[in-house]
Amino acid sequence: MFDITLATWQILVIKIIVILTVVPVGALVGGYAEHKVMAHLQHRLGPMYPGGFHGWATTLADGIKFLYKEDIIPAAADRKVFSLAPAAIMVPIIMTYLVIPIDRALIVEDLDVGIFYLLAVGSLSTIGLLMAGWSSANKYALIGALRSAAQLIAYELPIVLAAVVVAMLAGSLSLIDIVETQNWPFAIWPPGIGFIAFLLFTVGAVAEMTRVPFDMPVAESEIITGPFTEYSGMRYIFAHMFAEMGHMVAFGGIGATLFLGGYQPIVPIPFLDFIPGVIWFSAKTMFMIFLFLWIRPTFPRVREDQLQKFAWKFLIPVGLALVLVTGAWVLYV
Amino acid sequence: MAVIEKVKLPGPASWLLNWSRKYSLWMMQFGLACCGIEMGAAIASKFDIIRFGVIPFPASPRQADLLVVAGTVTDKMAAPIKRVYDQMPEPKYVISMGSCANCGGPYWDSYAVTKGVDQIIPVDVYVPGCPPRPEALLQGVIRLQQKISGENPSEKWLGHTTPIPVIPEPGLAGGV
Amino acid sequence: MAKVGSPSEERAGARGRVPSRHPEEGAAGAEGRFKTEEMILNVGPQHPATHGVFRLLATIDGEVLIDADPVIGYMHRGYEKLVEQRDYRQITNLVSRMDWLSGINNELPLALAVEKLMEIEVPPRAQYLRVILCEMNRILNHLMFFASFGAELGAITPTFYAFREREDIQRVMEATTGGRMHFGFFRPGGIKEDVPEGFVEGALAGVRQVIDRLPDYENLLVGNEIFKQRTIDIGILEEEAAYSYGVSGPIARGSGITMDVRKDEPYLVYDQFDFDVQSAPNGDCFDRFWVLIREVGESARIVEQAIEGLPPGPIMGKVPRVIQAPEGEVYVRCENPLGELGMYLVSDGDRRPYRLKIRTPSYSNVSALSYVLKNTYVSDMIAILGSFFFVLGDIDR
Amino acid sequence: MAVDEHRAPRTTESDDARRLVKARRPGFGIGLLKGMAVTLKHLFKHNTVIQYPDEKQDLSSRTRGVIALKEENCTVCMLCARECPDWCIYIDSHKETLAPKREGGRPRKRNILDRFAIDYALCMYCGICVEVCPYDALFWSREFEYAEYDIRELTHEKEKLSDWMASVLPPPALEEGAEYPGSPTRAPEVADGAAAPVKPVQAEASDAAAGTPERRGAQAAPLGTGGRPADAGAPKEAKPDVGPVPGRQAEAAPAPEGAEPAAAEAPPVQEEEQQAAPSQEQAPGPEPTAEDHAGPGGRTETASPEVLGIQMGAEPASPSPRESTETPSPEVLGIQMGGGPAPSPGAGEDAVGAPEEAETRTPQEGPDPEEVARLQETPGPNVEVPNEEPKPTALDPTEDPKEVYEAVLSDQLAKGSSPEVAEARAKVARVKAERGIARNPGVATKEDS
Repeated sequence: MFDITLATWQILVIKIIVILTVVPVGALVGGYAEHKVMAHLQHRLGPMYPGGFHGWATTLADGIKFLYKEDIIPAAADRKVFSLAPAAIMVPIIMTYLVIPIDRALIVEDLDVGIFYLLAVGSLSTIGLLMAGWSSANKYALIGALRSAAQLIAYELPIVLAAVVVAMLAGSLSLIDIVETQNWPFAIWPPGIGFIAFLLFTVGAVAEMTRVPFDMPVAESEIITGPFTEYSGMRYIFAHMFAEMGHMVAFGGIGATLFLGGYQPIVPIPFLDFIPGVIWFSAKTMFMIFLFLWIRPTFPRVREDQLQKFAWKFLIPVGLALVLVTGAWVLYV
Repeated sequence: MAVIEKVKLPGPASWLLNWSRKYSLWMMQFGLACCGIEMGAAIASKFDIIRFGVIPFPASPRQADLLVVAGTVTDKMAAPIKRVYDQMPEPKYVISMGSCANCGGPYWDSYAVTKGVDQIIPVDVYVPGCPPRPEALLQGVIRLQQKISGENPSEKWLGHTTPIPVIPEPGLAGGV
Repeated sequence: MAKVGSPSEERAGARGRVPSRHPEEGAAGAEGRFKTEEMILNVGPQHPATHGVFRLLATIDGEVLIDADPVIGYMHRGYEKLVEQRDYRQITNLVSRMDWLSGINNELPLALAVEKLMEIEVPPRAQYLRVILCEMNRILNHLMFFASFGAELGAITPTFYAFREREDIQRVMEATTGGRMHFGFFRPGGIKEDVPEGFVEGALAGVRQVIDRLPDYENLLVGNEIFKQRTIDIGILEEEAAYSYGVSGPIARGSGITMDVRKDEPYLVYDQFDFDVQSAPNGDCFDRFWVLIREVGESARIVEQAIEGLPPGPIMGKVPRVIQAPEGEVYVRCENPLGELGMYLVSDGDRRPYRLKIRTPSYSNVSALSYVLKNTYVSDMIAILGSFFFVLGDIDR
Repeated sequence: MAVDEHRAPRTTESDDARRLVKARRPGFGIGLLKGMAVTLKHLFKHNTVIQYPDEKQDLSSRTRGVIALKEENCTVCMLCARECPDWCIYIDSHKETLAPKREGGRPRKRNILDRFAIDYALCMYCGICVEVCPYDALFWSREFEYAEYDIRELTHEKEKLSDWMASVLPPPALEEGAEYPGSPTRAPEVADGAAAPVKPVQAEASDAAAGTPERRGAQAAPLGTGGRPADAGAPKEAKPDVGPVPGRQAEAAPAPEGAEPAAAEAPPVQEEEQQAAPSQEQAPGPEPTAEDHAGPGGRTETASPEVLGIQMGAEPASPSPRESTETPSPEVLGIQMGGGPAPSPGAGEDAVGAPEEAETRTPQEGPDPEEVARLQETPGPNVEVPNEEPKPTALDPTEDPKEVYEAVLSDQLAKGSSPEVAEARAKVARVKAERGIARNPGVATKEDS
């Protein structure tokens, strides 16, 4: 493609820089989208004045402001753990971006075990949440941390099962391969299986992001943003806002990649090929994000024990059955 | 953050910091009484305070920039208010909404009511009304934004702000 | 925790409570379980779920709330003392601020009490207008309940929709009385001034809009499976417990008590209207919510009937220039949106009351909280607090 | 009014019970989808947000936004300040003695308003001051935008309050079936028929007043132009416009001819209008007791000279003031609508300007001090009031504070109070002793004996 040869470390630096810009920008755009979409779903307008045109700069203002706000570490807190927790939350989320293929050639690292990597890294941020909640020396934070630990473990499984279904259908663990195998997006074909897997994934993703209706760990009206209760300033924005938004964009991308055909056209018509893959990918990611944003203002939140029951008694059996059915489909159809 | 208080900021940097604070006022809702309901109305779909970048989400004072004390401050409640204010990180602002929070209002002769929230915490903008209409709160927010845009960030950080004459913004100024 | 006439613990457990794990109560159950430690969680006074400054001292064991002790008084303003220094017109404006969601309903018992003492006959037009305004205020209050209940359960959108409808009705109220929340419109003998042109259309339109949008609300919350899970069989207040705690209003009706001062002891012209007392038998959060939402429809029916029959005529009875209630005492009760609001007025013939004892609905309702909250989940605490719709100003006065 | 179109659904009791049982049944996700449909529907709906600084609501004229002062109408009667539950109105005035108008007349006294301030930080926006003002000097304006950085700036002086007069709207027409205050007949046609009972009064008044044209001219200017003294020269220009104003203007027409420019430049203060008195004696005032609540009916007569002044001098080219929205002069409206619902019709409740008093007194004189005192036992901020400070019940200290402290302390400790409580009680007792308050009657008598 390009006739420039770079040393490995140079490529690595470039990749790091790209990722470190993409994630915050994605988070800012995601935050803005959340403001606006939620506002319109609620018959409001959302930010209008920051930045002039429809308040485009509102999350940017948030970012700058939080960067230089006073950073409070409570006296009773475990200082080291408290300070490290945001990093422990944020880094795994940034890491998920590494393997998402934005276009055929636009991928930071095409791992052979892409899906496996995603699932492994995705569950790491639980540790960060636990660290944050425990070290805050705040009862609400503690309750939140314990809730989130229990919840994230429970909802990791439906995502894993949905991903297993996809991997079985594609016959590969590489995300590029998964995208390339999807003549029709997996959410549509094979009929039934793909769609149920997609639903499993969506529910799991919402729970993983601790968003309504599965936002018991950070329930604002109940335990006051849970593990993040004591966080302020920069740490807060990394631990909560950037993490949540980054998470959402990442899950949007993963959902688009696994189930909606990634950078491929939505229907396999050659005529549509002139549209670049980046646009397809962004459109599909946006659709996923919209889905997440649409769910958020509509539902009340599920209680902690109901949430666990729902995961263990419903989603996981369905996922297991789905794996069986998929196996049958792959073998016999 | 020691840099900001020691260095004299160049104009554009001051502007940027002021701008970011102005349009990212996370609002701690301290709905105490009737004014709390009008504050809710200001947040809700007819008036939508989020249009100004005032975000009413944080439930914890640690993430808030703006404390809206809306309603009657009783002597029993004064200590929690002070505490919530102390828990907020600098730079922080306070809007006192309604007659009760301003100076006791209808309960000026009550034995249980604090005559004005400014006795316990510094107040930046006083919104009159009993309760003020939602638009009046919005106007208070606009005035606060005007005030912020005229501030010197390092002074604000140190906590001794000298009042700066406010240049009314043509687009936003709700004419008085 | 004192249990006044409460049913047995087994029955409570059978009706959706968490089985007791408290070592004192269930010593048998303590063996063979994890050894857990209790934690005291201080909910409030500034907490997003307590709509106001309400404090709950909760003893929790993991996710289970073993004990809950409501602490009130953060909004105490000394109403009963203040009114002794003010004349009746000033009190009208003050009690409007007592329960800030139902201003005009608070003014009514005062006006009725003074009228009863002074033996003033209120002209029919004023009575009809009072009914209309009271019922519109009731709708406003119930919409606020809808808003806050949704928000506490995590569904933030109902808040925004409900406030939009509130705005429409508030507009009519403002054009009529001048205030959006505090009206100061009732006077002993009638109302302050007649309604402006366009009141009838505005009131009808506002009320009908709410009726039209009710299906939306039901789709958003009532029909929602998650909402049902969060509310059905949660926080049960049995009928006998409701009686013994003196609970009134929609919360009592949600426990199957068909009690409504408007029906039982009609004041104003409520006996001329056709409306039902909504009640539901189960006494859980869902039923309380159900009753409140149904009551919006009933209030709308009353408003429509009252507008239909609105007679022409004066709006003030024959009152002297200075309102001076003659010596005597009188108790008047009215159906506030949240329950029975009673005012016991003692007059010594002055322009000011000698004593005004106010029996507010929220105060009695909230006393049942610690009973209902016992042995529930922490998350259910939020649902229960939300369904026990109380207004702090009404509790503390 | 077609009420039936849309009636709220009526349900029977069994119906309700069935619906409740149905609603409580567990669902299978349909409810979730319905909810999502509701929010999605709103995504595509037209937004109804009022984008506040850019667009503003059209508020009704009764909206309690801010209290505006029509300075010329204020006679410093202090009713508002005394009736205010918050005591947030501050009035200062001084008395001026003017030379008698005629040779041998008694010298006139009048109150000059020095300061009229409302502390909007304290005001509870109840509107009692507007309601009680007998001379229509206070009005509700719709303005609400006056948030300040400093609480002291929320106390607005009379200049600012007068500025707000510009945004005062005329009172709304009333709903069908309403009785216009002060009208002898009922029902809607009142609005049109109201002119009849008023007419003779005005004729009388104009005749009586015609003798003193200069004063009338002077009064016309400040009142009629909505309280702008700068326009005091208006009568001259206004003269040609008087003609087209229909109806009762005809009788009033000759009067302004005599208005001299010199008189028109007179200071915008209320003058005694002694000539008006005879006209009021002939006015067929309504029964005071029966129509007490309808005070403005009384005001129709008392205010008539002013009204004429307005119509002659200052309502240029507004043939029907009821339709003109920008003229904030409610007197005119009041007359046209039959004594009309001026913004403070409730003035009748305390009705200082009620017919009875009006017969014996001239309108601008201000209420009788005795009358006011009788009506208003509540002391106002600007009046000599009994001190609010808690006063000791016994003036001489009867007990030695230290002794009391020790006695109470040991007493309390002996009773079994905790040391803290005992100390607190002892301190209270000491303070009381210092102020000379007997601890309790029993103790005092015991020590005395």
